[in-house]
Amino acid sequence: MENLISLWHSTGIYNFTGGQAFMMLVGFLLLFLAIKKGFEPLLLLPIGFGAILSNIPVAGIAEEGGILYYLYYGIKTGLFPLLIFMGVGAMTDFGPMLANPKTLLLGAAAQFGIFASLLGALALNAIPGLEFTLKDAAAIGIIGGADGPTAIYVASKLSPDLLGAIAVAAYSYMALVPLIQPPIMRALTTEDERKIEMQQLRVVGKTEKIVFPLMLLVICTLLLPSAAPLIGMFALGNLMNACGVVERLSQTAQNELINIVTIFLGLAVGSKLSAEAFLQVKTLGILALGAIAFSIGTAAGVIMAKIMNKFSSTPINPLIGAAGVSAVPMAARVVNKLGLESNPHNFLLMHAMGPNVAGVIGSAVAAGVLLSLVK
Amino acid sequence: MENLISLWHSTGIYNFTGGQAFMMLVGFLLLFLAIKKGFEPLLLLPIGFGAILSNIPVAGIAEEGGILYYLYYGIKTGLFPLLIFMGVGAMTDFGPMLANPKTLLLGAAAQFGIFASLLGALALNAIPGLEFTLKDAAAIGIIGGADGPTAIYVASKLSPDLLGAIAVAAYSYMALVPLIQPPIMRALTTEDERKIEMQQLRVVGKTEKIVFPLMLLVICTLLLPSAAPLIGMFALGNLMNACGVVERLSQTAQNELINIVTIFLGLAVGSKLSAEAFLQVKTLGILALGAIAFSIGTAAGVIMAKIMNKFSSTPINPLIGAAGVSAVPMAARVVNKLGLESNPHNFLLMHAMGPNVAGVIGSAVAAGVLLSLVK
Amino acid sequence: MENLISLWHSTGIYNFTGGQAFMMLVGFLLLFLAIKKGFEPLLLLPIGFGAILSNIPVAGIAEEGGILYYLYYGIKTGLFPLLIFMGVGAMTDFGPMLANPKTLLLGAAAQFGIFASLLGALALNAIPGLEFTLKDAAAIGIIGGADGPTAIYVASKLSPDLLGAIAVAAYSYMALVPLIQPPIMRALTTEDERKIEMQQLRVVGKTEKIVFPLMLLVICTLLLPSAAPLIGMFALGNLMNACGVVERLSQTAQNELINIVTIFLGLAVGSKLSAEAFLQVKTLGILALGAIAFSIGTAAGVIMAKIMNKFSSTPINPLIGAAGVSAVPMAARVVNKLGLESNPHNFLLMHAMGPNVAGVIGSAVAAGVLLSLVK
Amino acid sequence: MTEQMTSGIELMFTGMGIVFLFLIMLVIAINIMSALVQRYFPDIPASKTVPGITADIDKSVVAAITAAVHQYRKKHN
Amino acid sequence: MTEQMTSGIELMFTGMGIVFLFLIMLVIAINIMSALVQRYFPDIPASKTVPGITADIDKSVVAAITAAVHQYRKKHN
Amino acid sequence: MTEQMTSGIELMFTGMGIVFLFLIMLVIAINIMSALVQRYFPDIPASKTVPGITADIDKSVVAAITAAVHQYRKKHN
Ligand code: NA
Ligand code: NA
Ligand code: NA
Repeated sequence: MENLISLWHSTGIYNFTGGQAFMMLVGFLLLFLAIKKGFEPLLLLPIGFGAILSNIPVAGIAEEGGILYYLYYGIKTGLFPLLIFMGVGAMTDFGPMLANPKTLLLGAAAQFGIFASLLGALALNAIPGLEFTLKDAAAIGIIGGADGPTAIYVASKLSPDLLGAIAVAAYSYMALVPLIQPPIMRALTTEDERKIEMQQLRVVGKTEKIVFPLMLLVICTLLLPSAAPLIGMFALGNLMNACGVVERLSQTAQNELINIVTIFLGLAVGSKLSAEAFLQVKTLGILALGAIAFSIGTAAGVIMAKIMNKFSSTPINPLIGAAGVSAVPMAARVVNKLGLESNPHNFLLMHAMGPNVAGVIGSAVAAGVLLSLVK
Repeated sequence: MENLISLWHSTGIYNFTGGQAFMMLVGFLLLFLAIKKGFEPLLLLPIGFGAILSNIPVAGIAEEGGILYYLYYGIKTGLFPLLIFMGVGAMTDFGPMLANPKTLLLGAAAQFGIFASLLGALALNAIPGLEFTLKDAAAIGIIGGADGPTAIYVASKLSPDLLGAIAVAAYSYMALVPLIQPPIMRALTTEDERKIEMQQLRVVGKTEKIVFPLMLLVICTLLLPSAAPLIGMFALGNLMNACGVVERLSQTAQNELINIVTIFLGLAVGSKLSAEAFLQVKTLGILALGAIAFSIGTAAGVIMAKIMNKFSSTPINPLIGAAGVSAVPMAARVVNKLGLESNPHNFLLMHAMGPNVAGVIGSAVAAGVLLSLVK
Repeated sequence: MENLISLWHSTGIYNFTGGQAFMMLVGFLLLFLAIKKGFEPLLLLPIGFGAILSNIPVAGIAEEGGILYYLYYGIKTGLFPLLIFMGVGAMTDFGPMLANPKTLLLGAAAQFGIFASLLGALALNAIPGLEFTLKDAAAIGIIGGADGPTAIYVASKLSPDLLGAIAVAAYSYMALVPLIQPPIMRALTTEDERKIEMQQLRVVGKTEKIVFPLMLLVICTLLLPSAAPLIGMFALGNLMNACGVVERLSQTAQNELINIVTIFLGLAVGSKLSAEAFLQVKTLGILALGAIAFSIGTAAGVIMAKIMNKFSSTPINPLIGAAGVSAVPMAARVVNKLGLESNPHNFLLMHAMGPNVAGVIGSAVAAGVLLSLVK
Repeated sequence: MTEQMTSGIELMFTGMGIVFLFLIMLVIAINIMSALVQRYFPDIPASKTVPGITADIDKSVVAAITAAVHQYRKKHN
Repeated sequence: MTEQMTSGIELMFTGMGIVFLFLIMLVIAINIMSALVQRYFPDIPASKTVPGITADIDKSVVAAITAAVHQYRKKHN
Repeated sequence: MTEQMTSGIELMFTGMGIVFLFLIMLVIAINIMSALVQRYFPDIPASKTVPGITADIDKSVVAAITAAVHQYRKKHN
């Protein structure tokens, strides 16, 4: 009898709080988006599952002694996002960017979304009950970088309490790029601009691809060492792939290692989706600001491309500016699709890959600025 | 000269204790069973090797500063058994079980072995010199769950000193299932019963397979959250495989990740096979009770199947009850073999897979009960 | 404005020290050697990159909170070098050695390089400003073992400050084996000796290959347990491969696991290439002694082979003695090449593989001696 | 009977009770879920292998490919 | 306007400035590097696949092999 | 000669002694083991590759398959 009562007192039904129930529903929603809607399933599935696990009453899976608690150390130390970044670096081909380096500027312009939404977060402090510190605002702004590991890395350093919401927003909006970007891109360009065909890119040799990541790291070291962990691990991955002499390491970094870390990272992010942290007006603010960040970044990229098209000797289709937000490779695909709509012979994919990978560098640089100036 | 004496004093010959020598022999026996007899080699080989390494005098491989000492943290935190469980989940096909859900009850009945041997352990306290606490008894009982990671997880929480013996017993008896089960199965069934053919199972669609792990997790959350770490990681692995959108994560969970963790887990378990912990009358008790647990679990499963056959509208071959102990997929294969002996057209493998995977859930549930009630 | 000054104060240009700049150049040199010269790229690329990352000013990647700081725990605990050793064990075929066991003695003789350079390091203390402790000398000597993980393991235990230089020297000289060894081999042998053809090796059965690693471990346990971590993990890998029943574990140990650990180990070693530790006269001493160690080891192996050839009933080509330093499989290939130069029908590769893998055991034994006697 | 034994027996009854309760709930839930899914979200039976293609390859080809894959793996790992 | 807002705006200008500065430097560096490499270390365009071989295999063979690899993997993992 | 040097020389002799002792013991043990195994537990020489099958595939087929495996891997990873 005592056992039965003690058991009853240890059931989930007895211990459930409304917040936990709600957060489990959020977890299920993320799983639904991942599985049925194809929203960045590699990350949102483990994040959603982690959210469910960490909100199971009594079990304490995200508390000391629970598996998610230990996995979170991988985020706290920066290890997981940096290893993911290394893997992404190994998967990235800088060829298209090296063939047309001025498209790097598009990857710079699109980072405007980061700082605009940072300002937006501060502006929201006008609303009573909302209180974002400068650190919070910076962590929220980085959603506009459209790069998952960068967002998680920055948020874990500046505002770990908002990490869950920020990661969810970042990956969700990356998945929503095909919905968010096209209207903005259409609104800011004319049909004629969208029809612009670009010159075929030259083939970039192996040596340039080997030298580039090292050069990137040197510039980062000289100008902005606070971005060096991110840029450095990215460059390492890229070098391992480009150099061709450590193929087995590169393959492992791109496959097994990144897969293992992705599972762990997703679960650990999910462990930050607790009711106390997530069920706040702040979260709504984060979701709204994230959408704004993506939109402004897209717009800034397109406008920059329009300006460059005016001054460039070779034609630049303004659509490719939208790819500057990163969200690799979705944003580039969106560009390609819109290009084909206006001109069935206009294959912009490769041209958009340049700004697309430049956007990854751009947001890592922005992350470095935030990490070094926001204290 | 001084050097030579100091070297002599650091040789194994000089420092060997009888206990260490004996435990190294135990390690070699496990290797022999793994390699020559095919006893669950994936686990027993690393466990046996770990036993040898941790009993090497002077080297201190299982003491602070030694590799096995560090690897043991993976068990202490629950990480290793839970990651194995995730991988097993990813390898598990719930199709046959979903096609005939009432066979789940067989996976429930077979857990009787757990509680019977728990009682047995307490009864052994009557023997002078033996002293099993309730925690010890619970950890021993879980051997009857016939599921390695569950046994290791429970033992590491309730009775870490007995972990080595419990893990060895669990994996050894799983390997011995083809010897232990058939006599019991034959004794409890008639030739006619063994001849019973079962209706072909319907094909289970993808959506059901996706929904099932989530449903399982919800029920676990509501009824028995203490089982949620085990059931949750199992469900995560299963979902990753079933959903089809994170194929690369599922493959890694089933292959490289589970392989790496298996090596580490085995070695770490082996580090608990020290002379002090293992060379006790208790160990004999554990080995005896483990065999009893398997036998009683088998019997309970078969009897439950006989009862169900009486009341079911469709025929149920009582043999499949034996698969309820889990020991996936050995127990199901044993069922199939005995079925074919009595009736060459009677392929029971798929029918036995239902109770077989249900047995995994069943023992995870039993583990949850023990973890929540035994304090 | 304040921001700009604060940013300027956080640039690398502002903070660079000469030492850091120099060490980054060392890192680039290692990358150049790895990528363009093919010097052990699997290790030297991550080491070189780690050197660059850890010398980036401000970023603190090798300090507490940085990724390299955390990765270094894998070396401090011995985990990384031992896991590499396990993987190497799984890749090693002891067949040629078992077919001609007396070639093991060549693997013993070549370890003379270790102790000779240990003495050399002590002798260098005569130079004012140089001060090697006995521990330092032992850690430096182990370079002569021509085995990366062994060198890292020993250096991390005896002289962690010299770890960076020692690892770099060890891997560099292993890459330079085709340059260092031939002149010594030619000087110590006559044309006739180099022409000696050896009897074809018998095929070694599976059982012998299974028993060997266990026997090796037993002898190590009895004679020199301080070598048991190294020998034990090596034997574990070898057994996993030889036994054939845990193929998936063996494959993972040889591929994904060793690849992951190699990346981590390399980066972590690189983190020890800081200006303070590396920019010392000591480093020059280490580089010089490393070259001496390899040369003396080679010579000792060849001389031993000449002696054995005198007394052996079957002919022994003295060249194979050079393979006793280990540096698997480069040293064996060098032997083969020199053999073919003198006699186009003289394929010594398989004959050299025996001493080659014996050299791995030999240096692990020497490591055990140093770890147990040098305090 | 010792107190420990009593609590052991109690544990047995509670434990088996919970195990059965849990799995019975699961049976009910599966039955409901399967009915709902088959009614409202029917899907084509999942078949992971494409039998047409697999059947076309005769065994010796598979053996040859397996060997080739082996060689490939050895070379590339 | 709050002090926080001021520092936010300042941060925006500094931040975007640095981002542009960084990437402009990178553009310049790439241009120099590419010119130098193409002039002094020209290399044959990297092509990772060997088109000749790949083209020779028609799609059905690839499908067959893919299936075989699948089978192989299942068996061997 | 310094005391350190003396202990270094002592270490050298002890060390090389142990190394030789260890490996000589190993030689003896291997000889005994091989004799015993070959006498009491002889086994068919282990041959990991199946030469018959491998030989049947000519090199171009292997190349084709290698390329296919490459494609497969790219698609599936
Ligand atoms: Na970006
Ligand atoms: Na079970
Ligand atoms: Na050696």
